[in-house]
Formats: sequence, structure tokens, C-alpha cells
Amino acid sequence: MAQKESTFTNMFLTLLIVTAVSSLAASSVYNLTKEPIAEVQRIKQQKAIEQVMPGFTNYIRKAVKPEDASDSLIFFNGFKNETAIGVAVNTYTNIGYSGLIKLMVGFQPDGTITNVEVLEQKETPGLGTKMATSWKDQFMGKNPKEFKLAVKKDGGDVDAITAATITSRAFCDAVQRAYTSYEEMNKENN
Amino acid sequence: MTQMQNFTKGFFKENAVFVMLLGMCPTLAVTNSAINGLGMGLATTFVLVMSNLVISLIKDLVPSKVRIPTFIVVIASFVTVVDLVMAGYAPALHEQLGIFIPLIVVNCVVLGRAEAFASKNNIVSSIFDGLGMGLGFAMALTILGSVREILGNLSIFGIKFAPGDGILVFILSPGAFIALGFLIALVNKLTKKA
Amino acid sequence: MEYIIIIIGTVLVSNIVLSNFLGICPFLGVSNKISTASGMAGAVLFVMTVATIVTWLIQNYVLAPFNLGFLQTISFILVIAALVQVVEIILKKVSPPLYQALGVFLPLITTNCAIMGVALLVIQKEFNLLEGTVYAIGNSLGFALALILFAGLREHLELMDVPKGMRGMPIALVVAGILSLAFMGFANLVKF
Amino acid sequence: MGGVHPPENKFSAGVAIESLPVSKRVYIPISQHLGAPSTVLVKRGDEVKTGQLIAKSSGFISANIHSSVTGKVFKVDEVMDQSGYRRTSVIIDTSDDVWDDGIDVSSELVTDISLSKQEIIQRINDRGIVGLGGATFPTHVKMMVPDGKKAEYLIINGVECEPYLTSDHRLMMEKGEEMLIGTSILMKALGVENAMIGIENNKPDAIGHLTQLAQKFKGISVHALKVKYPQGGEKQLIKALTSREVPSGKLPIETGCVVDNVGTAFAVYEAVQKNKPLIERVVTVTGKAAKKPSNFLVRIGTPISDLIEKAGGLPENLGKVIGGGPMMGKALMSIEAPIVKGSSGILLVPDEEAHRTPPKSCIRCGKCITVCPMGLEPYLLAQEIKHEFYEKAEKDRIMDCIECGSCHYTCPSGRPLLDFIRLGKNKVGQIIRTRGKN
Amino acid sequence: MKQSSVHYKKEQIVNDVMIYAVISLSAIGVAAAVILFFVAQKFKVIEDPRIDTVQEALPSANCGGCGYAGCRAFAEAIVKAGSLEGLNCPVGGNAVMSDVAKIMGLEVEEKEPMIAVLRCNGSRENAPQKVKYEGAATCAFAHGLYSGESACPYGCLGLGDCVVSCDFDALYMDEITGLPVVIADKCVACGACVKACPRNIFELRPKGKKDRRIHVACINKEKGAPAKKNCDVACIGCGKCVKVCPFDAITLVNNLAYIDFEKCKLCRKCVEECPTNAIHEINFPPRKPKPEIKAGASEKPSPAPEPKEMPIATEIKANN
Amino acid sequence: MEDDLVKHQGIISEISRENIKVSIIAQSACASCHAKGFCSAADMQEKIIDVKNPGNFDQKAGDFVTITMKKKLGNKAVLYGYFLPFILLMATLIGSLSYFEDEGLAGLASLAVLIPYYFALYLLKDKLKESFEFQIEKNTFTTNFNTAKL
Amino acid sequence: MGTLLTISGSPHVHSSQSVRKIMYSVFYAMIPAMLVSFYFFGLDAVRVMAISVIACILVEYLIQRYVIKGDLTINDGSAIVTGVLLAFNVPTNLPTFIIIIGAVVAIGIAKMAFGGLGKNPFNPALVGRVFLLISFPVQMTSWPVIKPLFAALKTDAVSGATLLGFYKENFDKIATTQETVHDFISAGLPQYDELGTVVSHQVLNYQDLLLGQMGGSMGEVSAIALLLGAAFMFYKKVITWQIPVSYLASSLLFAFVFWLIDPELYLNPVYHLMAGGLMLGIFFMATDMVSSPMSAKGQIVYGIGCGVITMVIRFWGGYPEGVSFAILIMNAFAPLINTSFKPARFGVVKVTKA
Ligand SMILES: Cc1cc2nc3c(=O)[nH]c(=O)nc-3n(C[C@H](O)[C@H](O)[C@H](O)COP(=O)(O)O)c2cc1C
Ligand SMILES: Cc1cc2nc3c(=O)[nH]c(=O)nc-3n(C[C@H](O)[C@H](O)[C@H](O)COP(=O)(O)O)c2cc1C
Ligand SMILES: Cc1cc2nc3c(=O)[nH]c(=O)nc-3n(C[C@H](O)[C@H](O)[C@H](O)COP(=O)(O)O)c2cc1C
Ligand SMILES: Cc1cc2nc3c(=O)[nH]c(=O)nc-3n(C[C@H](O)[C@H](O)[C@H](O)CO)c2cc1C
Ligand code: SF4
Ligand code: SF4
Ligand code: SF4
Ligand code: SF4
Ligand code: FES
Repeated sequence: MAQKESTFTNMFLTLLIVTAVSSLAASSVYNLTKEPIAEVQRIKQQKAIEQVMPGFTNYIRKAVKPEDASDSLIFFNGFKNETAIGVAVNTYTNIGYSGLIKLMVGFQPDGTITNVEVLEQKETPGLGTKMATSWKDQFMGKNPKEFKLAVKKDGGDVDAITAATITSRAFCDAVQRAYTSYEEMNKENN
Repeated sequence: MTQMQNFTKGFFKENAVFVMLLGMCPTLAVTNSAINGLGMGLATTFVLVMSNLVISLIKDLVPSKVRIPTFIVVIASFVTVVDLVMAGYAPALHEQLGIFIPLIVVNCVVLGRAEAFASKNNIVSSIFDGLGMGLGFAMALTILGSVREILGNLSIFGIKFAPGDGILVFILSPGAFIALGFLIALVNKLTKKA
Repeated sequence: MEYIIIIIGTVLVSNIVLSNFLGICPFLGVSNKISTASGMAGAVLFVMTVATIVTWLIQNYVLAPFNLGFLQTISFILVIAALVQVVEIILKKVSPPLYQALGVFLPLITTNCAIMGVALLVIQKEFNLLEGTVYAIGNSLGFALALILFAGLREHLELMDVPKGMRGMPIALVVAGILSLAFMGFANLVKF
Repeated sequence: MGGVHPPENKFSAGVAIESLPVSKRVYIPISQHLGAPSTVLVKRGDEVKTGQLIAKSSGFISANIHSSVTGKVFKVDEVMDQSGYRRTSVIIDTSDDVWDDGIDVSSELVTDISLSKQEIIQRINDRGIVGLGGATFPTHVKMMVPDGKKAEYLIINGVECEPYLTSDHRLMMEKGEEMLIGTSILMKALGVENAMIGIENNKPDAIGHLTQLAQKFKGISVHALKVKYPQGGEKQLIKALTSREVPSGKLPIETGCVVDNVGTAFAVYEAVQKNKPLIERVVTVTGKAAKKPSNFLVRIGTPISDLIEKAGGLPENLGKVIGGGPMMGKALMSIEAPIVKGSSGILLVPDEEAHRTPPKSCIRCGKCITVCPMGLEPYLLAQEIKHEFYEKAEKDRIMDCIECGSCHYTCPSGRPLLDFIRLGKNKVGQIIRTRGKN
Repeated sequence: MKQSSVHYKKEQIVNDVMIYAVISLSAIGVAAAVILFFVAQKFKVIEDPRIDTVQEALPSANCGGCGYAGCRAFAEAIVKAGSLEGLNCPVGGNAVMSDVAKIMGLEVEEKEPMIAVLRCNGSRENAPQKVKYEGAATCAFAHGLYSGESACPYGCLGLGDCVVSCDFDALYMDEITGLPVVIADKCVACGACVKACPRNIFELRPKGKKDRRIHVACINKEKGAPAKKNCDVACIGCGKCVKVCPFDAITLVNNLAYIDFEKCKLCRKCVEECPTNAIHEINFPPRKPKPEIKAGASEKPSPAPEPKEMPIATEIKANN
Repeated sequence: MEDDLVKHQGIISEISRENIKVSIIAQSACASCHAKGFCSAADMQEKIIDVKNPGNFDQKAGDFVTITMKKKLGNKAVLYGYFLPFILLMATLIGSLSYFEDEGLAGLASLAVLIPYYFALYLLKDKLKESFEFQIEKNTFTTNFNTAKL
Repeated sequence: MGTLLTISGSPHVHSSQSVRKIMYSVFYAMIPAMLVSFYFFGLDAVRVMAISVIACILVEYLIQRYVIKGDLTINDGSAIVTGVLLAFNVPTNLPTFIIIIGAVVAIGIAKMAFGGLGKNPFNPALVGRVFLLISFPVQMTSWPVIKPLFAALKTDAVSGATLLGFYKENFDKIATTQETVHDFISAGLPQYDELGTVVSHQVLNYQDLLLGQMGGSMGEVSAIALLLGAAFMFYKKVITWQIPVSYLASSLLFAFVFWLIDPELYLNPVYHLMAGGLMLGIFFMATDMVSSPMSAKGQIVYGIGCGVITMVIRFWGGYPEGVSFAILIMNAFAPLINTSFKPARFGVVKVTKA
């Protein structure tokens, strides 16, 4: 094992070279992957919007800060060839079983829910995660005006996920937040 | 030691997880499904092979006192590469494995191999060693992930083989410990007999 | 209040070892005796706090301004490794007996992903400096709690005649599993 | 603190002491006491008289041994003792009993204590008196209070807390007065004003008898005590009578107390007032398999088989023979072994009661902790010894164990706790000793 | 999807990122180098790299048979001592020691391989039970309590402390004889059993040429009569073997014969001479027509010439 | 608590008149640790501890000894080595956060405060040495961890 | 050869206590509660009980026979106790396979993996129970409505809430609507149908709680039956007072203090005692000698720990019930307690004085 003697200069130089090379390498890879990563993020959002607002061709992005919360919701006003076809709202709640849940909710101009897409969650696998399954289909086509966004136990119209009422409540909370802000925005616009 | 031995020892005799009990954090944390285990294992394998390669290349140039920092930087660079590449091309898996990808850098398997093997052996041996160790690690993680997924979710690699929910504990943290405990006991038993 | 929530959250609800799976190696490795476990816990408390402060500064004053987030991994591990060694030298220089009493644990800490993990989580959770520090303290207390409880259990098991196949690591893991099961009782105590 | 209540089964409590005829051949081991074995003074063919010195004390903690019979030394050889190991013994073929010169064999009571303190201790040493309460510690050593310490109380141990045994009880009933004189002698030797006799409540007759007799003696009081094993343990007795605790690792004299057995007090009487060496003692032969539970006055060296013969003979269902009580006694390898100074009883146990249940795992019920009179954790000590963690065991104060056996008695899992603790005391003792040497 | 408005803008600062990266990371790296240089200054390498190499050559059994606290400690001792005198790894034997010697650049003296030998043949048949023992199942305690079920105060107590102490599964209790049996192939002569036996019955003796050896299977120091009373095959100290030995290999002390293995030339004269068959010969070819030897099951004089016969019979045992 | 003494097993490496150097086999943590390869690089394998030569010591280099340190002192070591600086660091952090109202400065200040702390410790090191005395003891018994004896 | 003399160390006599007797005493002590549960929950309770006990014994037998290959100890009764307690801790409408999983976990993982009776640091029945609770939250928290006297073979699917579960569900609402606890209680427990709609309310009073007229796990319903069993165990000296008393006192005190602070927010301590598994835990589970500390002092510390943790989880935790978790967590502390709280040693006080 021929190992080098450690002198100040060679230590200094070695580390200098190694760090320089490695940071060069890392930054080149970063440059190479920057595009795809951003693309991935973008596609993800795009897909989510597409899910809840099918057929849109372009949108206008806008952040809205609801009164009761600290973080803002992001609105994507969707257009299909200049016609407003609805709004996709990137909404969230903090009362999930493990805190934060982020959803994308799509509303038709009349307030009817087109669809809901789960963006981010940390709920318990096998329990809370079931919200991303067909369970959420019950929101499709419902208008919160007549469809009370609360689980049945709390007197609402939503069937809770079995044994995951907390998640279900949180889900409703997030959708409700989106709806409330949407309504407000509509009011402002009018 | 032949190259074959360098390669195979990582699977059984010196399996990082079952025998040497290295890198326990990712082992326990990301194995709630077989696919996650495999993904983590392969990511680690990549880092292992690459860092082994580079380290055995530069081993004679590095003064002994900065050996460790140098190795760490080399490893960390490859980890960063894996991290960025996965974020770009396997976003779902990247999200699942989360913080444990950067943590490959402190995975004792990687550093341990660099230190114990690559810094003393030639390039070819080092590559075989890294490959064997890494794939052995990946195999262990996949096995553990499969066991947990089968018991916890009644599925394997995401394919449901029975309806229903499974024994949820196994995809949660207690199940990770318990499943690994019994797996190690089993491996001990099998290897003792052999 | 929010700091108390962070502490309760890190110690009980999502314990670093039992539910976040960080620092498992020392958890399994340095838990044979209660006395060594306590020494390790003390060392982790100190190093984790200092490391978090240093990495937080690096992140917020070096990496973020220059858009170098991708260098997180490399720079953090370098800094942590250097830091641990600096502490080691200082201790050795300052008080050799002190170093002799405690130094054993320091190198173990470098390869401990808990330190690195917490540093990364603090950044990920976008904590400010004080929150981050409290988070680090909470996690090291959580680590200490789990480690010392576990060491007690293992000392106890040493006197029991555990069946041959389960002796050693397997039974330790089962104990850790049951411990983690028990700690799930604190689930949802606080949300953070 | 602690203690257990085994069934008393004192079958022979009402049976008067009977003198056993001298056996044809006696075996007198030269190590019958705690301390160094004595040096043999006789050889094959020597003629010896009853009470003649045949082995001399060989150190500070050691004791003289006297011939218990008249006869001819058959040989000095190794004889199997109660544990089956061979020990040097003087074997004597007996002839007609002739007492050595200067021994007063009359039964006349001598009340006046004429000897001085020094002379008393010399006489006790000379006559080979050792404690008869079980440990056979040379009594003269106890009388010599170390410098800087002061004895305040003499405690006479008449507790006899062991089930079955009745020798002390009978002695108190039949030789009460002699024993009280012996107590006074011991008080004089120690220079104390007060002596307390502790007797368990299950011997009301002895309490009554001695209380009455004690009125004549200055400074001697009789105390009735709770029935609880091991009330008769030195440390427990001191605690019960004076509320003082002997500090861990220290001798009773730390509390200003000296404890002696009633039998010892009687032997002291005989030695000092009658010049009689310790060559006989009261032995209870009893047990569920004993045909005729009895109390015998026996010459030292008599084969145990002779006593059993006298008590009705060997039972068919004999499963175990115990030298001493059931709690602290020793199971005998052979009934050919001789009676020694420390033998207080022979217990014949029927086969059906002779066996231990096979040990099960400890269920950590904590009963052993509750009953341990020394506040130890027997389950832990036993386990530490089993795993050879001697240093831990030392820290957990294994050396404080008085080997009373309460823990094993009470353990629902039938764990051989005391076996392991004894083993551990042995090993830890070795470690401590080697450490002392460095 | 161009329409997706403004928030994603192609970065123009490619080179800047790289420059910043290189600068900052190099700065950190160099800082580390400077710090580490001072570490290096303060602490010169105290450790000899050979320690690692030696340790790798050792079998990692950590049994302590060498007298050190584990293989690493032994490796340190070897390197420190710089010679192999008095140092031996019983587990690895000569093979390992010569490897170590090569690493150290030394010659190794060939050590004769040893094996544990049970010097008692007080099987249930030879030394019948006199009492029944029910105390704690450890020889150490039983030894302190009484002389043994056979009443022989020197003989094997049969409770297996030695078996427990053996880290190499080289011992088991024979259920018929009640004596421990050494599995020749597995015993590495670590000596744990020698230490564990409270009666010091085991002795490490050379394996012998072709695995052949001779020893007195008794350590009873009692006189002839009492010894014989408890055990049919006890050494009674008659001294016949001493007389017959042409090499003065046998000594008689305290009524007990002992064969010095350095002097014994395996001529087997003593074996025939012993009136109680206390002397055992192992792995010798059968003698002409005198198969009268009454031997313990522990180490049967093997009828076949192959020395491998023992382990086959015992391997099955070892599995459970 | 259970241990009054912290014990290390060690081998005597050098004996001088006043001091005995004992190299510690750091079995508790290191021997079983897989990160060993890593440690060795950091010169951690062998720790040399200086013990005052108790005189009349008949051991020679290479002998096994036990080094003991009162546990209370062990706790004290944790106190001086980690806990006090930790408290100081937190105090400075909180104090300077409210004073500077700038996290960066506060963070640097809190780290900086460790320098004078350790410098102070350095000045006091002779005093500390007094209170961290180690004792040396011959190894009396090697424990053999055999289980399942019954 | 005639009978050989036996040799052993002293003592040569032994008390008549045995593990078997202790375990069977516990079993007898559980019979009243068992009968009450049979009465209220009908044949389903019998089914759960039988399966749980048989599965526990069988698992222990199989492991001992084929895996550990040690002495068979199934007749010492501890597996039966574990079986009964496991059954006591689950709802009576639990599917059979889940009960069997519980038994496998309790005996296989929590007991036999450690070597069997006496070696397990955690309470096996509780490990089994918590394991099931986390694995099968749906099944483990749907309580059958009580169906007095063997009315039907199977209790129907309608699930009744437990008092604590209901309370936890409505915790926030109570706080905001300022409803008093009394109103809340008198409103009664709602009964849901399969879709989770409230179909009826079951009004509760203290008497119901005492006798067991409420939903819940099968063993925890009747306070009186449990007390009866506890009295029997005290009489038989199977348990000592330290753990039950300190557990009871600390949990009640804790609940009482918070109830005093805000009676609207926190449930009356009496309800806390009667409802849920507190009684069962105090007398039958926390007292398990294997997993609890050994010395009297240690047991008191242990009891206090259990009490406080139980209430913390009940008040602020995610689960309505904290008893199982509290005991398991304190099980983990037991070794530390054992090393810190040793019995008072004879002759040690004076040494420290000197
Ligand atoms: C390990 C574990 C994880 C859980 N995770 C969730 C979850 O992610 N979301 C959720 O709503 N409930 C979860 N629960 C269940 C809640 O604790 C609670 O029982 C339930 O949400 C409310 O009960 P219900 O739906 O039966 O009314 C979890 C339970 C356990 C044991
Ligand atoms: C070495 C040694 C010295 C003793 N010295 C004294 C003493 O000076 N004074 C005393 O009263 N007892 C002394 N004893 C006697 C013991 O305290 C105790 O009485 C004796 O061992 C018998 O006690 P036991 O029958 O309770 O076991 C000594 C014992 C030993 C072993
Ligand atoms: C557990 C135990 C029980 C004892 N019980 C008695 C007893 O009942 N009577 C008695 O005289 N001595 C008993 N002893 C012996 C005493 O402790 C003490 O040694 C003796 O009374 C001292 O007197 P001696 O030296 O005259 O024998 C017992 C000792 C122990 C350890
Ligand atoms: C008072 C007492 C309480 C017990 N409680 C439990 C219990 O809660 N859970 C259990 O599995 N076993 C219990 N057992 C039985 C036994 O102790 C248990 O199975 C052991 O923990 C297995 O090693 C109890 C036994 C007794 C004597
Ligand atoms: S440990 Fe010793 S003193 Fe305590 S009960 Fe057992 S035998 Fe008696
Ligand atoms: S009495 Fe027996 S079962 Fe109970 S704790 Fe003591 S040793 Fe264990
Ligand atoms: S038989 Fe004895 S010498 Fe041989 S390996 Fe076993 S313990 Fe070591
Ligand atoms: S050889 Fe020694 S240790 Fe082995 S069983 Fe016989 S007496 Fe016990
Ligand atoms: S992998 Fe996490 S500490 Fe080793």
C-alpha cells in the first residue's frame, strides 16, 4: 500500500482538485438534468390540471391568499381557445393525519367540481392514502352549493374512508378551502 | 480471491444487510414496497461501483490524511448525480425514497467499501466488489421490501394478488424492524446449516 | 409553544429512530450498555445542534443565494465530517482526559445519518434558524430516549436466555419493533 | 423486612434430651470449625481419655479439638465427611469412659464465676468452644472485641427459627439455669451490662421458663419475638432486638452487639465452671420419615447412623438426610459421616418430599425480593452468576447474602437461586481476595 | 406547450452556476484540508498498518484462546511484540500462524497440534451412581456442594460446564456414559473447557502422529482402595506402568500416574499393563487377538486404522 | 444508578516512573462497530490513556489491565465536554437572535462563542486533569459470556 | 439399587406456590368478566374467546415443539391467560383470522421469540392487541352493539361507538359549541349503521358503566366483574397493591386536575375510570409480573408512568384509548426502573451515614 506522505501542500492540492472536479461534475450534471427536472415538475402540474380541467389549452396563473390561512392557493384559470372553461385550484390542508395534504381541485364556472387530484400527502399507507383511489370520485360532478363538503359523521354528504375519517375530513377541508376562495374570487370578479 | 469471489461475497458471505448489518437506515426506511427497495438498492449500487472505481483509480495519489474527506467528496458527487438523475427521470421513485437518496453518502456500506476495499485493490477487483456488494444490498432490500409488501399490502411489486388490506403494520415502521429481525434470524439459521 | 410542539413531535410522535429511521446504526451498535448509550446521547446532542447551525448557515448564506441547492449533499457531508474532527481535536487539545472519556463516540457520529438527515430535514422543512436548532435538539433528545430505553432493554435481555437463533441482532430488532409499536400510541399527539 | 413462614413441624419439641451411649468407633474430624484446621497431636495406637486434647488450634481463628471418648487411636486418616469429600480425622476405638483429669463431671450447678475476664477467654479458647448456632465460629475470637469497638449488648440466640429443629428449645427447657450462668460468664468476658435472650413466640414454654429464671440474674432479659424465618439470623436478631442494622460487609460488633447461641452459652458454662471441653452436643433427630423424633446428647464423632438407629432406625421411604434444618442444612452424602460440633439436627426426609421440582423460567414475580431479609434481588444475582457477570453481582451486593434460602423457598418457579448465589459468592469472594492481594 | 406562460424561464447562467459551485465547494474543501492538516500535525499515525493485515489473517473467532481479548487485541500484541514467541492462535493453528509470520516477515516454529483430552472414564457403568443430585445444573456448584454422584471426588460431575464453554461445538454429553465427548475434528484446543471444568479434568495434549495418543484417563489421587471403590477404572497408583515404560515417560505422584507426552513414544506397553484399564490408547490399529480393553465411550480405541472414524459417529450428534 | 465506575479494558503499552500508558481496547463501541474501517482512518482504533503510576506496580508492558474512572467523573466529562458548551451555544443563539435580529449573525455568534469556551477549558486543563484521574487495576477475571447453562 | 439419597443445596423445603397456580388464579379471576361479556355479546364472545385461547396455546406448542425444541410449557397456564386477555381486548365481532394473527403475534413474536414465559420484556397480549389495532383499524374499532342474552348467533353489523371513541371524535366540536359534558353524555352514544349514519342513541348512566351496558372490547365492559376478579387476585396474593394503586391514583388525579381546569373540555374522571380498558389494564395487564418492574418502589414509579401516559394519550393523542400503549411504553422503561429503584438494602443506610 503505497500511500502518500501527507504534506500541507499535497493535502491542500488534493482537496482543492477533488472538490473542484467534483463540483464541476456535479454542476454539469445539474445543468444537464435541470431541464428534465423542471420538465417533470411542469408535466406533473400540467397533468394534474389536465385531470381536473380536461381540454384546456392555456391558463392564467394567480395566487390567492385566503383570509383564514397563511399560505396562498394557486388558481389556474383555464381557457379553451379563449373560452373560460373553469378553474383549477391548487389547495391544501394541514389537518391530515400526518399534516399537510395538497390537492388540485377543478371547478366548472358554475362551481361544480370537475375532479380532484392528490398532489402531495404523507398519510398512512393503506389508510389515508386511499383518498387517491376511486374514493374521491364521489366529488365528481358535485356542486358544493348543494353537496355539503363534510363527512357524514359531521352531518355532511361525504362518505368517509373507512377508518380514515381524519383524512376524509382533511380532504373535505381542502376542497372547501378551494371552493370558498373560488367563490370569493368570483365575487370580486363580478 | 478471484473476481467471481469478489462479486459473490456481497450476496451471501458478506451481505451488507443480513450479515454485516450495514446501512440499516435505508434498509428499514425505504422497504415498504419491493420496488422501493429495489430502486434504493440500485441507486446505492451505482454509487458503490462508481466510487469504488474512482477511488481505486486515485488511491495512490491521495495523501493518507485527507483520504476520508476525499473519498467522501467522491461519493457525495456520485450521490448528487444519482439524486439529480432520478429527480429528472424517475420522479415517482425519487419522491418515494426522499431524503434517503442524499443519505446514501453516509451509508456505511459505501464508505466502508471505499475504505476497506477500493483503497487497497485494483480497479477491476474494486468494480466487481462494488457490484457484488451493491447488488447484494439491492437483493436484501428487495427481499425485505417484498416481504413487507406481501404481508402489509397483499401485493408484490405493486401487483395485488389478493383483495383486502393486509397486515398494515408491516408497511409501517414497527413492521420494518420486526420483519428484518426475523429475516436475519432466518438467514443466520440457513447459513449456519450450510 | 411552537418550540414545545417541535420537541414533543420529535421526541414522541415521530421519533427520529423509531419512526423516521435515522441513526439506526448507532442505535443498534452503541446500545449494549446504558452507560455507553448515555455518553453517545450526550455527544449526539452537541454535534447535532452544532451541525445543524453550521449547515443552516451554509444553506442560507452560501448555497441558496448562488442557486447551488444541488451541492447540498456534498457540502453538508464535508462540513459535518470536518466539524466532527474539529470537535475531536479541540477536545483532545483542551483536555485529554475529557477526550479520553468521550472521544470514542465522535467518529461513530460522522457515519451516523441522523446528523446529516436532520440537517437535510431542517432545510426541507424550511425552518428558520431557531426552529431548526430546536428541531435538532428535539431529535437528539428523541435519539437519546430511544437509545437509552433500548440499552436498558438489551441489558435486561442479556440476562435472559433468548433462543439461540434469535440472540443478538434479531431479537434487538424485534424489541425495536415493539418499541416503535408502543410509540405509535403517541401518534397525532401534536402535528407539526 | 422479608422473611418466610415455612411450616414448623417441631415434632420433637416435647421430647426430653436423652444421652446417647458412646459408639464403638468415633471419627473426629480435625476441621469442625470456621477457620484453619487444627494440628493433630496423636498418632495411631495412642491411648486417649475423654476430654483429652487431640488436635491443637493452628491459628488465630481456629479451635482445639478434644477426644470425645476414651480409647485407642485406630488411625489418623481421611474419612468421608457429610459432603462426600475426605477430610483428615482421628478415628478412635472406644473403651470404657474415663474422663481426663480436672474435668468436673458431676451435675452440680456451679453459680459463682471465679475466673477473671482474661481467664474466661483463655478457658473458652482452651476448651475448644465454637459457636453452636451453625457457623461454628470460634467463640473466644468473638469475645475479643477489637480495639476501638465496644460491646454494649450480649445477645443470646434462642430463636431456633429453623423448622423441625428443637435442640436449642430443649436445652433452654432443661439446662436453662446453666445456660444463664454461661450468659453471665460471657457478659463478664465481654464487659457488658446487658444481655438479651431472643426467643420466638412459638416456644411460649421456653419464654416463660427463662423469664422466670432470668429474674435471678442481673442484666439478663428475655424477649419474645415474631415467628418468622430467618429471625435467628444474627443480623436480623440484632435488628429485632436493638433496631440497629449491621452495616453491609461489617461485623455485628459495629452495632455494639455480640451474638451467641444458647448452646454456646451452655458450652461456655461447662467449659468455664466445669472445665469441660466441647465434646458433646444436643442433636435433634426428626423429620417426616423419622420413626421416633428425639433429642439426643451426643458425643462428637458419633456416626450419624447410630443416632438414626436410636431414633427408630432407617425408614424404608428415606429420600434425603439433612444435617441441620431444612432451610439451611446440608443434604448428606452418607449416613456414615460423624456428628461434628456444628451438627444441630438430623432430618430424615421421606422420598416423596425429597425432590425439588425441576426449575422453570423466572417469571419475575418479585417474591424472592420481597422475602429476602437482606434486601437483595436474588433473581438478578442468580442470573448474573449464571452468565458469569461477577462484577455486576458484586455491585449488586451478592456478598451480603446470608444464605438463608428464603428466596428459593418462596420461588414459584422453583429456581435454584441460592445454589447460584452460593456459587457466585464463592467466585466473587475469590475475585475480592485476589484484588486484596494486589 | 408554449402557452404555459412565464413562470418557467430557461436559465441563462449555466456557467455562473458552475463557477459558483467550483468556488464555494473548493473553498469548503480547502478549509477542510487546512483543518485536517492541523489534525495531521497533532497526531502522527500511531497505528501500525500491519495490525490490520494481521487481524485479517486471523480467524475472527474472538474466542480469547490466545490469551488476548479478541483477535484484534492479539494482532496488536503480535505487531507490538515483533516476534511470535509465546504467541499462538489455537483456532487458526499453524496455517494461520505461518500466514501471520509471513506478514511480519518472521519464521514460525511449527507447533504440534493439540486436542482436549478427557482424563476421566467414570461413566455410569464404571462408576455407579450413589446419590441423586438435584441442585443447579452446573458442575461448578455441584463441585462445591459434594463429591459427585459417583462419590469420586475427582471425577467428572457430568453437568456439562465444559460443553457450554466450548465455542466450537466440539463437545457434547454422551447420554449413556454421562461423560463429555470431544469431537476430534472440531476441537481447536482453545482450552476453554480446561478452564471451565471445576475439577480440571481436561488437558490439552498433542494430537499425536496419525492422531494416535495415549493418556491416563483418571486423575483420582486417592489411595487405591477408596479410588477403586467408587470407580472400576480408576488409577489405583500401583505403579506397574511406571515400571514397564521403557522411556521413563510415566511418573507416579499422589497415587496417580501421569504420562508425559513429550517423552511418550506411543509404544503402548503401559496400556496392557494397567490392571484397571485406566490408560487409554486412541486411534491405534487393533492389537492382535487381545480386544479386552474396556474403554469409555468417550474415546474408543478405534478398531479401524483410519483415524477419521470418530467424527463420523459424532457428527450426527453435533447437529442438534 | 447501576454503575459507579466506567471501566475500560486495556493493555499496558509503556511504563515510565510517573505514568503508565495504557492502550484501550475500545471494545464497547468500536470492536463491534462496522464503521471501524472508517474510524481507523481517524486514528481512533487505539486510545492511549495516561494513568498515574501507583508505584508498587508489578505489571509489565503487554499486560492486561482495567482502567476505571468514577462514573460521576464520566458524567462530569459529558457536562464539560458537551453539555455546558451546548447550553452556552443555545443561550448565545437565543440572545443574539433577539439582539441582532439577523439569523446569520446570530448563528455565527453562537458558533463563535465555543472558541472562548474551549479556550477557557484549555486554560483550566490542569485543573480538569485532577478531577479526571483514572485508576489502573490488574485484570482479575476474564468473563466468559456463556449463556444457557441451566 | 434401592432409592438413592438425594443431594441438593439448601433449602430443602419449598412453598406451595407454583407458576401454574398463579396463572390459573389469574384465569379464575377473569371468569366473572368473561361471563359478563358472554352475557352481553352472546355467542360471538364465546367464539372470540375460544379461538383466541386455543390459538395462543397452539402457537406456543408449535413453536416449542418445532422451532425452539425446548421443554413443553403450555400447561403452565400462561398461554391461556394471554389468550383470554387478548380476547378481552378486541371487539367481539372480530373476524377469526384476525384473532389468529393476534395470537401469533402475541405468543410468537412477543413471547416465544424471547424464549418464552418470563423472558419477554413486553406484555404479549398487549403487543398482540396494539399490533392488531394498528394493522386492522377498521375491524378493531367497530364495536358491536350489545345484545343482551344470547339473542342471536351473530351480533349484527351495526356498530356502537365506545364512550371514549365518541368523545374523541367530537372533541373539537364540544370545545367549540360549549356543550357541557353532561349534555353530551345524556345525549348518549350514537349507533351507526353501515354507512355511518346515526340510527339511534344509547343513553348511558353510571349504572350501565358499572355493569357493562355499553359498547367496547369484550373484557373491558363491566367494572364490577373486573373488580371482583381483582379482589380474588389480591386475596390469592397473585398481585400486590403497588401497581394498581399507583396507576389508579395517578390516572384519576391527572384526569381530575384537568377536569377541574375545564370540565367542558375534559371528561369526568369517573367516566374515564369506568369506560374503556382502564380497569382491565390496571388490574390484569399492568400487573403482569413478567413485564413490570420488580421492586415495590419501582412498581409505584411504573404505575404512575402508566397513569400519566394513559391520560395524555386519551386527552391529546390520536387514539381514544391509551391504556395499551401506556403499559407497553412503561414495559420499555421497566429495565431502567429496575436498575434505578432497587429494594432497600439491609445495612446500607448506615454505611452512607458513616
Ligand atoms: C397506524 C395508523 C395510521 C393511521 N393513519 C390514518 C390516516 O392516515 N388517516 C386517517 O384518517 N386515519 C388514520 N388512522 C386511524 C385514526 O387513528 C382513526 O382511527 C380514524 O381516522 C378515525 O376513525 P373512523 O374513521 O373509524 O371513525 C390511522 C390509524 C393507525 C393505527
Ligand atoms: C474473619 C471473621 C472475623 C470475625 N470477627 C468477629 C468479631 O470480632 N466479633 C464478633 O462478634 N464476631 C466476629 N465474627 C463472627 C461473625 O460475625 C459471625 O458471628 C459468625 O460468622 C457466625 O455467624 P452466623 O452463624 O450468623 O453465620 C467474625 C467472623 C469472621 C469470619
Ligand atoms: C438464616 C440464618 C438463620 C439462623 N438461625 C439461627 C437460629 O435459629 N438459632 C441460632 O442460634 N442461630 C441461628 N443462626 C446463626 C446466627 O446467625 C449466629 O451465627 C449465631 O447465633 C451466633 O452464635 P454462635 O456463634 O454461638 O453460633 C442463623 C443464621 C442464619 C444465617
Ligand atoms: C397478574 C398477572 C397478569 C398477567 N397479565 C398478562 C397480560 O396482561 N398479558 C399477557 O399476555 N399475559 C399476562 N399474564 C400471563 C403471563 O405473565 C404472560 O403470559 C407472560 O408475560 C408470558 O411470558 C399475567 C399473569 C399474571 C400472573
Ligand atoms: S438472597 Fe440470600 S439472603 Fe436473600 S433470601 Fe436468598 S438466600 Fe436469603
Ligand atoms: S421468586 Fe422465582 S420466579 Fe419470582 S422473581 Fe424470584 S426467581 Fe423469579
Ligand atoms: S473441546 Fe475444549 S479445547 Fe477443544 S475447542 Fe472445545 S473448549 Fe476448546
Ligand atoms: S468434565 Fe468437568 S466440566 Fe465437563 S462435565 Fe465433567 S466435571 Fe463438568
Ligand atoms: S445507515 Fe443510518 S446510521 Fe447507519
